[in-house]
Amino acid sequence: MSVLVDDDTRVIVQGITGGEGKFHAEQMIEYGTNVVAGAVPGKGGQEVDGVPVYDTVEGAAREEDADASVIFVPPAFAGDAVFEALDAPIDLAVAITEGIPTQDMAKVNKRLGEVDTRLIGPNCPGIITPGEAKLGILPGNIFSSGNVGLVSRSGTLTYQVVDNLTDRGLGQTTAIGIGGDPIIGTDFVDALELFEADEDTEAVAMCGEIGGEDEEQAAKYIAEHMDTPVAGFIAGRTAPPGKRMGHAGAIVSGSGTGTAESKINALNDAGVPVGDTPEEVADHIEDLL
Amino acid sequence: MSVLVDDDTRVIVQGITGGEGKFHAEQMIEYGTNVVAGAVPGKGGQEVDGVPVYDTVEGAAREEDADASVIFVPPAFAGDAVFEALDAPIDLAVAITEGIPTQDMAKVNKRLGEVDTRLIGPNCPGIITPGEAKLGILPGNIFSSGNVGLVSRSGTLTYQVVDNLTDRGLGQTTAIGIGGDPIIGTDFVDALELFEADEDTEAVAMCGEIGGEDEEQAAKYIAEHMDTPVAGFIAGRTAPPGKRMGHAGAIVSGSGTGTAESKINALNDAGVPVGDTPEEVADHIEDLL
Amino acid sequence: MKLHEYQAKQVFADAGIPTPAAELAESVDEVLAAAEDIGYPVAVKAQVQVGGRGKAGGIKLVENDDEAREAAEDILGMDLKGIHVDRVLVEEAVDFTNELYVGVTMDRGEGKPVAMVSTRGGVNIEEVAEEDPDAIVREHVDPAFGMHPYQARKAVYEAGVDRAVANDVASVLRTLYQLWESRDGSDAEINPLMVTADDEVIAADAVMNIDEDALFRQPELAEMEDESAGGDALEQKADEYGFDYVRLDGNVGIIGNGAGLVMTTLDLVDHYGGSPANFLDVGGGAKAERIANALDMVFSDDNVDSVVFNIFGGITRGDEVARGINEALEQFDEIPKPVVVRLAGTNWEEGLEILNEDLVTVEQTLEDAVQRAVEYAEEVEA
Amino acid sequence: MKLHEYQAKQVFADAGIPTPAAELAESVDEVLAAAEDIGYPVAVKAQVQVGGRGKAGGIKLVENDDEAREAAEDILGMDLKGIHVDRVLVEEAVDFTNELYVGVTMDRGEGKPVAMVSTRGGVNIEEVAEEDPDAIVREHVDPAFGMHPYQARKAVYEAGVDRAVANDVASVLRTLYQLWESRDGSDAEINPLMVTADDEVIAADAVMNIDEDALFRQPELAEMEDESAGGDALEQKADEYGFDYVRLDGNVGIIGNGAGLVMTTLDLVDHYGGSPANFLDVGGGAKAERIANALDMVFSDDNVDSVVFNIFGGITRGDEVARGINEALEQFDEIPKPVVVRLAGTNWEEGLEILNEDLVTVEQTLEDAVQRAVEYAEEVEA
Repeated sequence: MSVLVDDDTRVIVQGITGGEGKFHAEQMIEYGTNVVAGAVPGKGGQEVDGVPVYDTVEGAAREEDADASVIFVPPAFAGDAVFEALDAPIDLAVAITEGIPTQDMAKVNKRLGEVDTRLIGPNCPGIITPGEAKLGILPGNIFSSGNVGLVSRSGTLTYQVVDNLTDRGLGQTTAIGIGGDPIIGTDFVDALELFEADEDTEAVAMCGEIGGEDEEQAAKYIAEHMDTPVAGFIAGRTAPPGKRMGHAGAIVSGSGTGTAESKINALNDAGVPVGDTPEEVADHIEDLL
Repeated sequence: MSVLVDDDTRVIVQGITGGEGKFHAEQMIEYGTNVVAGAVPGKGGQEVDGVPVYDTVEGAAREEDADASVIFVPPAFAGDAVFEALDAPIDLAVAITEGIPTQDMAKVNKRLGEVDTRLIGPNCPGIITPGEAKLGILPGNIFSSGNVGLVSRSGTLTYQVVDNLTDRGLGQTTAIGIGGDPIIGTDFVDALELFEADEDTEAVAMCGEIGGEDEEQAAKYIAEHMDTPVAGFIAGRTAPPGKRMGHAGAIVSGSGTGTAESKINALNDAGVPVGDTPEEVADHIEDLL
Repeated sequence: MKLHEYQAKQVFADAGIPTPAAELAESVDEVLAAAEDIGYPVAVKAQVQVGGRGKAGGIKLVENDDEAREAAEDILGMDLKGIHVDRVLVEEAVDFTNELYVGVTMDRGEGKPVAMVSTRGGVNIEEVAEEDPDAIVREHVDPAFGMHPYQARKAVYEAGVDRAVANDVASVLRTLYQLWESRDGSDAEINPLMVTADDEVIAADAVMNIDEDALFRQPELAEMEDESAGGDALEQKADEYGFDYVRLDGNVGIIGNGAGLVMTTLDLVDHYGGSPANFLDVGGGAKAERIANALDMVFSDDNVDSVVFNIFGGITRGDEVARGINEALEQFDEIPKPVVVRLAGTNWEEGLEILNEDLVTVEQTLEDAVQRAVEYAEEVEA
Repeated sequence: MKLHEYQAKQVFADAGIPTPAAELAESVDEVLAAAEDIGYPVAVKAQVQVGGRGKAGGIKLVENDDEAREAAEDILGMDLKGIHVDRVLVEEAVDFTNELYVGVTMDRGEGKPVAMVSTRGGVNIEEVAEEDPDAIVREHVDPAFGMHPYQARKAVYEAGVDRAVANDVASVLRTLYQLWESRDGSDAEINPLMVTADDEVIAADAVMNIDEDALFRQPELAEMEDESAGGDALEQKADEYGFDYVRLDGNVGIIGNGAGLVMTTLDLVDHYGGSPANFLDVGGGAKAERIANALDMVFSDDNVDSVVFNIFGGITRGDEVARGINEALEQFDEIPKPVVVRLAGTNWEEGLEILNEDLVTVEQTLEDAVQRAVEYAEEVEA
């Protein structure tokens, strides 16, 4: 079992004719993902690695009966691409693009409240169900199938934690990179809900970072609604206030909200052990299983 | 019984310090309507005829526990006033104002899909439950209490039909003027649904006119969902295509949609007798009771 | 309010939509000078707001000065479906390989804007809509978000527009939507949007109708309305008075309060065998002077043989109406056309007391009043 | 990206928000000339982007030429919290009876914009938010519709703004929202918005921060960024290279790929008793040259005693990283600062094969690499 994606998921790649889109479409196909179409305005009728390209997401979804879309579109056009995916409609949109203007995402966020499509990202590595499907840019080879769910605001930190897990034989049901932007489609609570409902997920590793209050809300959700045990990690303990640490969302505000301390305390209060190092997260997960 | 308004309805008047707002607030109070507040930006703290005025609709609704608002605000500001009422929130907003730009109403229409507030109008005479409450500009004295529901796109035509009904002792449960604009909050189908659900309404008089397809949709609804009998009237049989007959919404398009003929046929097909004169509508209602 | 072709094209061009080189001309000499500037061949196009200008001889393609002079002489001053032509647009003739249609309007059934694209441009689009509705692709727009770029592309691709110009057409459509929105359009249309041999797109005609109710916030466009005056003299006068007025073909003049009631009065005139001369709604709460103006207007229509006054007072008061009728009629030695009055609603009794029954015929019911007015008109005609 | 006060005020004034008369000056003479133009009293305000300018002596109110000269001499050239002052704004001193606060920002928790109004302007608003949250009225805005006029009024009335200026304040707030939206603001603030004795409102300070990710569509504002250059030289250099870089106080230089992983590396340095000198994220898919640039940058920071390189390859390839490290280090006769490298993920084995192990220390795990770098730094300091 898994959440959101598996080997039945029929995937569109938006931006499949671009450098990044083409490269990762190939990687996804190689991993076994069922990539059924590309969508690029003006490129309808072409093929990329045997995948038919359509001018519109709606056309791709209709003709190829797709249910998910991965978005590799430059930031200036990515907000529009997400809207196109939401309105196609499809069930799941995964926006990899980094650097989408925040006001574009606020509009997307409004639209998300009106449709049934789930959005993951933007500015995220994507989602993978090991051995079945990956939608995004995660390096498939470090993942292994198992019973640990993983949700993270970060890309490479995710890989680090997965590496630590896989090293000691702790495979994953599904790993979700929710992204490092201030406004994202799927947040920790959404992802934790999915793992809680998944029969095969027996523990969840959650990698947060400074900025916002998502982790605090997740802690509340865990305390109130989760039976599945969770172990956590929070990056950015040493980040000074007012400085954006790479991710647009990773910033401790001048008024002191969004600190690692607040998040770690909230998680601890919810009974979630938080590792000081990625290695320790794997330790905790091992203990919880 | 009645629909939407009765003597418990607690009413705000938006624009109560303006000429029209003040005049009709007095008329409403005189009729027995429970007018509990006015709302006019910058006039908070004043009183009009003993009614306290607030700066915001939200303040008026909160402090006076109001559940409805009647809007007498000039067209340039009326769209904003309707938004303010929808967001207050209150249960029922009645917009009397004529001449609100259509694009403002399209935005209001979008918002109506997101809130629970019902809007009547704009460009309408309002709603009256004889002997209990009137919200709007209808002349109270021609109405009488009874078991006929009335819904109309027009103001004075409504009075004409009510006069014909009242003349022969056919009183009304509630009369709703839905307004003559192209985009309105409550349409025929909405009003018919309310009357169908009202135990005391034993027949409905429906006054339509040329333009749009509301009457055709109403005919469909009547055929499929109504047990309560309906009699109809359609104004504008002699209107030439392409000319706007007073109401912004009363226009037969160049392509011929919105004709009286189409509406009359649709109603007849749904088993609704349509009068050639207002007098004949009263005849039909008498027959149906 | 309708903009003239030349006005709409200016608005479109200012927003970045490609339009042909063109100049407005009001005399034969100006036409020749404009053609000189632009270079032959040019089209000479009557600037009047009627459909089917081309078929009616209001558009001519000319190759040289002689043809231009002849066309200018023919078109300037001609009467096109009842409208006098006093201006022509002299416009670069565009060679095209394809004619598209793009438009934006309000879909009142959905209560939201709709953008339309068709590859069957250059012909009456309402006929296309009737015969082959699928030939027009419709994309509804959420008015809160405005038109997303993907929506313009989607409509264009779905309509089957050639991929070589699809992006440009999508861009024109999006600009057209933004104009329609920002300028409070009721309809905005380009038909045809021409595609040239080297894959340029160009707006060969332009329609932009403005929501009358929004003119208060479109001062620049409201100004154009004055410029574009023309048409029926009585309708212009009604505009000045602020009446909702429509002139019709019949001989029974009709005055009332409220659009629905006036329409009903028209219908009843027809029902009882008469023929309505006009729709005139004095609106709510009319005072005596306004009533007198209305009567004055209807009298000044030569087609009118009798007048029916139908007032159901809500905020309009019967006594004010009666006073206005007296005022208007007392100025005549002889009443020019018989007037039938029916008063109901607020203060109808006071009204009837005031009304000078030597000058008008009073009836109690709508039906009786209309029948009487029809009879009077028949008597005049007989 | 933060605009300077004078830039933000210009943007606000262009949109119709009242601001005091003001001129920018870069020398004592210019200050005197500006004061002459404006008329005493004026304020001389350092144009540097640090909080608490006033307390730090960066703002002075002057009544005459002598005072102006003294203030200009004091402020121009001063070092304000580490930033050199090379420009001052000379501004009309406004007499006020009241100081308000208005602001617009993105509420990331709600994922929508929020407008704020408070009657407690003129002080640190974050302190007000902490001590007395109810003193700030918050009105969320639907980004699809924008801010409705009634929302601005509602916020202003709820905040208890005096009715005499409420309409003007609401209008300023709405303009501020529209600016924030149209100019891709992240934060826009007026603190204080002064109210004068004759009920005028005037923006006495102005904050406008722009979403960096949206600068591509704000060319006019992007231009201002170049103008407003200043601050840390290394952070400017990082900007040129396109690195996400933050300078810190410690002595262990840190380079990695991906924000979360680099933050984690910082945290581990701290965890193992060291002190991070910087945050440097090379981003995804970095090529050799980019890696060399990163190393070059960190070396040029005098505080750095050792460097830890932590790459977990996804789209970044270990062999490219190794090539870049070799490139950067092979130019030195002697490696300036010890470098510890940890490679994992895509092509890590190829990377380690390529890597010149004479020049760097290789560790297999993140934890080991960080510990080793901390040890090196301690040795240098010892």
